[in-house]
Amino acid sequence: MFMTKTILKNLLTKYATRLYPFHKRETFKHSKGELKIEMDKCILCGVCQMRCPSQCIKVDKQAKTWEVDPFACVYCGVCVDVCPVKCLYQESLYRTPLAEKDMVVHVQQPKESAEPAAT
Amino acid sequence: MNTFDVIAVIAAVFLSPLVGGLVAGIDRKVTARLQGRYGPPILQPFYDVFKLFGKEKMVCNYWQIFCAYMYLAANILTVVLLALQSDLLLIFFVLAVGGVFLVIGALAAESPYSQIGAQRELIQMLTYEPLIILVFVGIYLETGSFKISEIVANYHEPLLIALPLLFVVLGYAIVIKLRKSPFDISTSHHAHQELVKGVMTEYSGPYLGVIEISHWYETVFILGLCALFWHTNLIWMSVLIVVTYFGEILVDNITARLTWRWMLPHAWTGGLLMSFANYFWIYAKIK
Amino acid sequence: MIDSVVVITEENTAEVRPDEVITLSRELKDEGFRFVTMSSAELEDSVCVLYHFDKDLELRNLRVDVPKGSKIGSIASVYSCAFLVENEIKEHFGVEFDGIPLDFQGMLYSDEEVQKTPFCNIGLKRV
Amino acid sequence: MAKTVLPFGPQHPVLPEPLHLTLTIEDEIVKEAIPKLGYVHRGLEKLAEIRDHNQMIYIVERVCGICSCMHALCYCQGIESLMGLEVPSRANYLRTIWAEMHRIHSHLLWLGLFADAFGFESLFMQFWRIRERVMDLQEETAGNRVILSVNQVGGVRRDISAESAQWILDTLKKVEKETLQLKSTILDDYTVKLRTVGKGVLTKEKAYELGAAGPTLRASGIAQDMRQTGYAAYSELDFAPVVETDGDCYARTVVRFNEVFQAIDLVRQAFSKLPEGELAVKPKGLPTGEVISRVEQPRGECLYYIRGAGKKFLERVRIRTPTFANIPPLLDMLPGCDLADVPVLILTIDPCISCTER
Repeated sequence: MFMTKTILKNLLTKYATRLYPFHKRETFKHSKGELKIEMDKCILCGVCQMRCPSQCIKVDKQAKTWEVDPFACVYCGVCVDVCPVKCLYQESLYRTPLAEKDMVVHVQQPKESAEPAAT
Repeated sequence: MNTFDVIAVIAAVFLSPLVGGLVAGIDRKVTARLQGRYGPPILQPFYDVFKLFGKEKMVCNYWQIFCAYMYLAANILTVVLLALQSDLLLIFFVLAVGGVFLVIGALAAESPYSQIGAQRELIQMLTYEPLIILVFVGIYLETGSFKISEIVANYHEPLLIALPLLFVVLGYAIVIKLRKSPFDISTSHHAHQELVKGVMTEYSGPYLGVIEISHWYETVFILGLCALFWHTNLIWMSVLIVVTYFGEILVDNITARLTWRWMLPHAWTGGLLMSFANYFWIYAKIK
Repeated sequence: MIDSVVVITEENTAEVRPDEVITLSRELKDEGFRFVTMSSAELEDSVCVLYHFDKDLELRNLRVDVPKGSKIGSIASVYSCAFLVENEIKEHFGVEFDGIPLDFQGMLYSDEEVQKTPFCNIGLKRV
Repeated sequence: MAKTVLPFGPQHPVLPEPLHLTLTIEDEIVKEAIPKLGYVHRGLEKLAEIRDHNQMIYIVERVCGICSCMHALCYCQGIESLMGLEVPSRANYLRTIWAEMHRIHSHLLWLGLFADAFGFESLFMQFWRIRERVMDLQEETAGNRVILSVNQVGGVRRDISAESAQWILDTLKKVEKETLQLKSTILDDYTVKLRTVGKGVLTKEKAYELGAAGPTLRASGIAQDMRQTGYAAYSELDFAPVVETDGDCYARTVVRFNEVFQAIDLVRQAFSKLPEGELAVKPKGLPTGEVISRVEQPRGECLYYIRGAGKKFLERVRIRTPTFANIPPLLDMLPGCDLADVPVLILTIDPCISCTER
């Protein structure tokens, strides 16, 4: 009986749900979303790989690659916190769904030889 | 059989599933809006049934399928008889037969969910059928006939004015028949109860589609019964139907599910008291 | 001392022999203690089983060292709710409990094809 | 009707969690209920052998989706005590705030699921709609909606700014108002009361003896709440456990419903007393020794037994979640109840089977 007021109010006001793919909400500024890297800043130290609780990051010093398995990532953001050069960041958007699993591989371009001399 | 009857039969057979499906769609939409959701498209019940017909046929028992078709046939027949303005008692009999076939179909499968669902469905039938009979008797007492055609021809006042309490009793029976909360005991619309989907648990694919279409006929029949209470004016008839159905949806959304242990005594006492009060009023008026 | 973090010391934990557990837990129950749960850890050649009881938020423990693969009496006759955690320890560590009312035969969580007790590294075969 | 065996779960539409019960029923009255667990057993405790004690924080958070923050809090407390760390006061307050927000959303979730258990769909939607506001608060302040990952050994990882604090307080005011509007429906409605009053009665003695925890225990008249021990910042906040005496489903609903307001009040108090200062201290050394850490989760008392041997990897982490303690009382309540009440009774202990099995 007591619910009548609430549901009639619902009927007369706009629905609370969102028609998702057509209408997306704004994300929060501090949301922990997809993990990204600025590869040219990375020093390939491997701390992120060591600290990641789900072991989804692989850093290869020889091949100069930084690899993340986005499907294993749990969005905890520890790697972002511990990165000594702050090259990792999390976007506020979640990764979009995919039909197949894949790895995200970043290869570091060899630094220009002039750079060390300039700094 | 005259031309009018032929048209009525054709309309009853082919139009009522469309109307019933549409009502189901509107029901879902309105329910969604009452709950603050956007809700599915109005044509969603049709999409659902088309999809069901496209699915693999899973037969666990041939009795079950026979019963599904019999249930459909009985429901079509009730609507046809209503359209032909036939005898109320005959309609009631066919309605009961349809109900029994739904129960037998559920009992044919060995799953405990459908077995217990069938027993609960029997109890529900036991609850709403006396109520419907009481309503029909009231109509007879007021109009002097069980035949709809005679009632329409000889009685020129809305029945609602003479039988307001019996209309409430009918509303009670309809909640049980439509399996809406608080009486979604033997089966419920979204299978969110302890018996999963009760009597319908073991139906799947096209056969579930058949049951679903039977429900559409059932809805039309129920609305037809309501329409009988204001047969004099088409506009007021529609208003009555809309208000009644909205009332049912409202009740669906403001109550918790009750148990049959509560439903049986309460529906009977309430129904009997109101019916007899109404009978008494009819007699007082005649004298 | 009432604290939510309790470091296990001699004050709050009594070292007892396997055969004393039932009598001691009955004594605790008579004092009005409530059974919280049991914990266990693998040691060198035994499994340490800790019984936790509490009364008005104060924690009291019993520690029992059960040699690997051996039996211990179930306290389910004293605290009936202990059956669940005893089943768990039986499954994970291979400690046998005598007289659990509802014995899952080491299959509370896992299925029949699991042959080893997962937490006990000597890998006891299931009976 | 003769005896029927009804397999209830693990996949059943009214069950939010995969618990299996073999119910023997006669005339729709339950005669016997035998549980079977293990459908979501993940062996998270075993992971302590291959993940170091810092990584374990994020693993224990995933024991349960709904009380993740408290799991991490409980675990961190234990490790901090083994390492002898003093957590900064601000961190303690922030932990309390997040924990209480968790309690609000968990109880709102439960109230919704409970409404669904007795077939009150519109009420379910309404509670979940309110809950969404709290989820937003968590997403904005911690970054994730449920698994917050804010705790770390020695403190917290994120701060709540003054603006955010104001926004939280404003939103909680709305949550309070909207929840209060539903009070008459969940507590006074005739049909709801028919389904809850006098169902699944757990007497005071039974509840104590069977080791019930949390609201299930408090609804039976025992004022036991881990927050009384004053972990995190609770010792500095004004608080008394919510207790009911009837021990039936209705009493448990009342306890949880009132705890929503209690939690809102605690968040307010915590914000009004929130001190300035460091967020975390740097952990030194490695955990050595054995410790038992307990916190009050929405579902009740959660116990961690942590055993460290001065190595990076812990020797043993044992988690006893509140639902584990509440299963024996549930099994005690079930025999003799109506089949229609089975979902109501199962929901009434607020089951979290993935917690239970870890």
